[in-house]
Amino acid sequence: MSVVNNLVDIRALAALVPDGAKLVVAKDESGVAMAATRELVRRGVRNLHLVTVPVSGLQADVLIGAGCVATVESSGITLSEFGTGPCFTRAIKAGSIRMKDATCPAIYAGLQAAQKGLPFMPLRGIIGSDLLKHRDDWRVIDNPFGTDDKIVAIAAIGPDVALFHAPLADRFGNVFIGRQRELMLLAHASRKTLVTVEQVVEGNLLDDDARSGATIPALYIEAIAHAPKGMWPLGYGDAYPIDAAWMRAYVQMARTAEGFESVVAQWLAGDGALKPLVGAGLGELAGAAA
Amino acid sequence: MSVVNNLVDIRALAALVPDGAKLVVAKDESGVAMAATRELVRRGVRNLHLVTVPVSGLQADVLIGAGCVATVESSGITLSEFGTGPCFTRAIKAGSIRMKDATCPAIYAGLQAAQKGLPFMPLRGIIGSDLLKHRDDWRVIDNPFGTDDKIVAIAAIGPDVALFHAPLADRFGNVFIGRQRELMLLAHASRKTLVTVEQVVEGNLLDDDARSGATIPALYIEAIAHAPKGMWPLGYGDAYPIDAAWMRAYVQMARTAEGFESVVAQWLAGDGALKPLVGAGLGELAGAAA
Amino acid sequence: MSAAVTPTELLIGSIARLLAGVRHVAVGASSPIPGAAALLTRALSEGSAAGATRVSVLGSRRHNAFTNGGVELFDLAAQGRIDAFFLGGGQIDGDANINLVGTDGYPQGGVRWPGSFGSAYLYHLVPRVILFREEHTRRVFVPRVDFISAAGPRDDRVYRPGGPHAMLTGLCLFDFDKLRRRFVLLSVHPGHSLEEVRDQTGFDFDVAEQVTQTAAPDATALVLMRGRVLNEIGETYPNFAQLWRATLPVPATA
Amino acid sequence: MSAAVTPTELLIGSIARLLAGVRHVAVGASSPIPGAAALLTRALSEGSAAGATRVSVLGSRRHNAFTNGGVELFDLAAQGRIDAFFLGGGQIDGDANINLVGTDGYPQGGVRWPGSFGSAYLYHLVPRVILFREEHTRRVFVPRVDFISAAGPRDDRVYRPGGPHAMLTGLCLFDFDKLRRRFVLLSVHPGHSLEEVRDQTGFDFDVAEQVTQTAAPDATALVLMRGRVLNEIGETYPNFAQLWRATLPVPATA
Repeated sequence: MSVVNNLVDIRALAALVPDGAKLVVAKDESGVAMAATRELVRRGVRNLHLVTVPVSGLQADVLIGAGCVATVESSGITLSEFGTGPCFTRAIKAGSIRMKDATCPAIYAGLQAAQKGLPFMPLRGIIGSDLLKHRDDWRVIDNPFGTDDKIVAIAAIGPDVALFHAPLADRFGNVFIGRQRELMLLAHASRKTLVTVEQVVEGNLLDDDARSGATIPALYIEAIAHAPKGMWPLGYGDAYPIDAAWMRAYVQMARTAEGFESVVAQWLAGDGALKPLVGAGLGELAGAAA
Repeated sequence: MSVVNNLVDIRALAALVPDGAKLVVAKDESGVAMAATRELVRRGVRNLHLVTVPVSGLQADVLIGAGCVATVESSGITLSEFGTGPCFTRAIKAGSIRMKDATCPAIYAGLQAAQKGLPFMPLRGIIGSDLLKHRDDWRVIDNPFGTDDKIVAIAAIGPDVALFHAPLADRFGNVFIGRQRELMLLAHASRKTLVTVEQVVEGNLLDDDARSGATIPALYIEAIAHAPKGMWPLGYGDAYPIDAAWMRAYVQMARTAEGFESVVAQWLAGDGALKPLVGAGLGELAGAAA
Repeated sequence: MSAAVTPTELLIGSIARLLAGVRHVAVGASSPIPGAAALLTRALSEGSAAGATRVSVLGSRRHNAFTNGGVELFDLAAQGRIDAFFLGGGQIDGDANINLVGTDGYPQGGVRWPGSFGSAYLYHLVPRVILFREEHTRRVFVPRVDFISAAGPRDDRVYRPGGPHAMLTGLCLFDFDKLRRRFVLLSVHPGHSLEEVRDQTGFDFDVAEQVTQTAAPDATALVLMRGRVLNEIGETYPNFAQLWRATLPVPATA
Repeated sequence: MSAAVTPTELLIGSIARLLAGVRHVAVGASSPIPGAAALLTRALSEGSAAGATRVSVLGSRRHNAFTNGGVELFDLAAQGRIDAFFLGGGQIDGDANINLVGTDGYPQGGVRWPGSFGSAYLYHLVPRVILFREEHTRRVFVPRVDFISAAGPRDDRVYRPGGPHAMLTGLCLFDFDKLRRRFVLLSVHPGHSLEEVRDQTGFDFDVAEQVTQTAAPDATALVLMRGRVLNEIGETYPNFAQLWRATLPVPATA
């Protein structure tokens, strides 16, 4: 197998997400490409259809706050112990995003249908939930092997782009995901997969008998960017903890649109602590920086 | 996590397959528990419903020849370069087994339905094939999101027991499968999973960041037997090649019921080469051994 | 060890009693008290004839053996291999419908919560769903939820091997009568009263013949809880563990 | 290198021409000649503007990047991510139906073959299915197959982005006309004739205006084939490689 030249810098990676893309991202425990998300915000990507697998937190909240998102398809947007997503909540109240409320296994089912090239997957549960009333891509059908047995058909979710963070890549374009198996689902289901990694290793991951079984082959990977600490301010397994001070400052500041603009300006400027700008909106900050 | 006492000897493992069980086994490349299969034959297990994922070779042929099998559900029984399965062919002609002819992805779909606790999975293709005429567990339904778009519903295959061979187990009951991911499907889909392994390692495979993502957790594993060279006379990856001389002798001898009896007697007696017994059936061999 | 049982410990002990005998309990995100209760159940069950209860704590590395991604919990549940799970609700009504989406109209409405997570699915499939919500007010326990994230049992002939088993709040413990589809008050926590429960509950419920005071965990449970379980849950919920530890009579080293 | 092209090499070269331009070709079990042709296609395509053809050889460790089990090939095919695949048949008829199950009645019948493998599915989904069967006799090429493992294209409004693209035998190469749903003879291999093809084929077929002699692989292809490709295919098919090597003018070291 020849060396694949799909290692790019992180801005080039973010440039591969077109405006209007159906973009699928992972939950915090699986691997969130926060450094790449910053480049998406810097670039000002617009009209994303954001699919979260199955939930999201800071990543969804900043993309929504920065006006990058038209539609959110998710089973939950929350900053967990830090609170609710302030930009998400504001956008819902303002009606500025279209919300496709889901339930976790339906997100997996929709992606698995896409992975399998199927129009739909059946799924138990759901019937009786108001979620079903608002989803024309979920339909109640008869179990063909049952008698008077209704079951939900979940239409395929076919993302244009998958974007996530993983531990290792090699120079052949392969990505090691370890126990975060759902990242393989994201890659298989999507037309194009973009990955940031903590580390680029020598050798071919597929030749490593210990790791090859938990490796996404290059076949599915459009581009990889080397992004050490690429999940900051989120934490990454045993490698680094969540930046709790940053998260607390975020939740506090992002309560207002002005405060969120200040967050974004500071975030785009570097990896440091957030400083609340009392009474200062983005205009003043930009002035001060100029 | 506490040490799980599910390491047993191979006869005890084989004793966990009840007569009449729906038994699911893997193809040669994935991992075939041949040493355990020998114990099944020795025990004289009967009336198995054998599901091969998606095909089988020597394992299915000897189980059929030894009268252990009532039903075969498979996409193909073949000894590959060594020829067709002589006992399989004979049993089909004699009508002594019920054959459920399948196509590979339908076997996977049926197991995935079982894995997911679903009554069925949809699947493309198949329509127009005579396979469909002989399967009341495959039905043509309408794609609820299409217009005049027929698709096949494949009923769940819920095996009672999965039996396969894998590289490593630990003393906590976890099994490492490397790139043979479909072994995870067998384990997830089945009520009870029995595994033979080349090697038992110290430490917990789930604590090994390289291997944990390709490890079946103890949750799914009923029993493990340590069986070095447990795939013989089949080969196992880079570890050992197929015993081609044995296979050639097998195909030759198993052409007749008497020859097959001689194969079985020699196989049960040890791991050596097969000696054609010209003109000698099992009766004579048993007499010689007494 | 003779220190008074805290409300948190009372809840953990109560949940553990509800979990007695389960083979496999899973605990969702943001659930430190159910997580501690599940780990206590495992600790109590070790060495029993039926074998130890298996615990899968989402978000934990050590107490979660899943290796097939987030879908594995849902697949196991549909197979009947998860015996118990926990759900909460921004609103819960007397028909055991739960609402995790928001109030007063959808989608823009009044309050917006994070979303339904796995509730709409797991509620149908896990036999012993324990509803757990500490805040016990008429804001939470409403006559009728504004949005049904997950539907309580009803006569709709839908496949539903699962459903509500009990409901624990900061005030009391309810059973759920599956035949009559009604909550039944079983016990009231120390320091609270039946009248308080009635005042704070917006739906009708039945009352057991003998409403007792919710029992505190026994000495064995308390020792395990404050030692091993506190350490185990601290891996996933360090802040929760720290706050709990601060209530203990002899502060352990951090 | 000036040694005569063997029949095997002619077949490999012919298949490689049918694969020109594909992004991803998969090769099933027991298919050494298609496997060698796919590897040759990759070798020829390296450095091209469109990038190298991706090859997935089932049963190979080195030339197969799949890490999701046996289902991965089928999932990729349904997504349209496999451009070419190979199928054979114990019987093949003029409507391009193929039979991998057996003759004269099902299930007991006459001859029994191993089974349908993935044919019933892949035939519908892979756009460039190449039918390959070396034995060219009326036993194989029948008026009507006794059992349809995988159905040729027909007016049934079934989702079928795939289907037969060409058929290569030991005697000749057919195109498949998708509109008229007929095989069209394109070329006859050296040493054989149109009459022989007619005699040995049990179904009607069309004949191209100019039936040519099947072209031998060019010098570049032959060098790659006898060197790199022979070594690569030897990993999966050592016996095939050994027999092929024995036909080469200067025996290489084993």
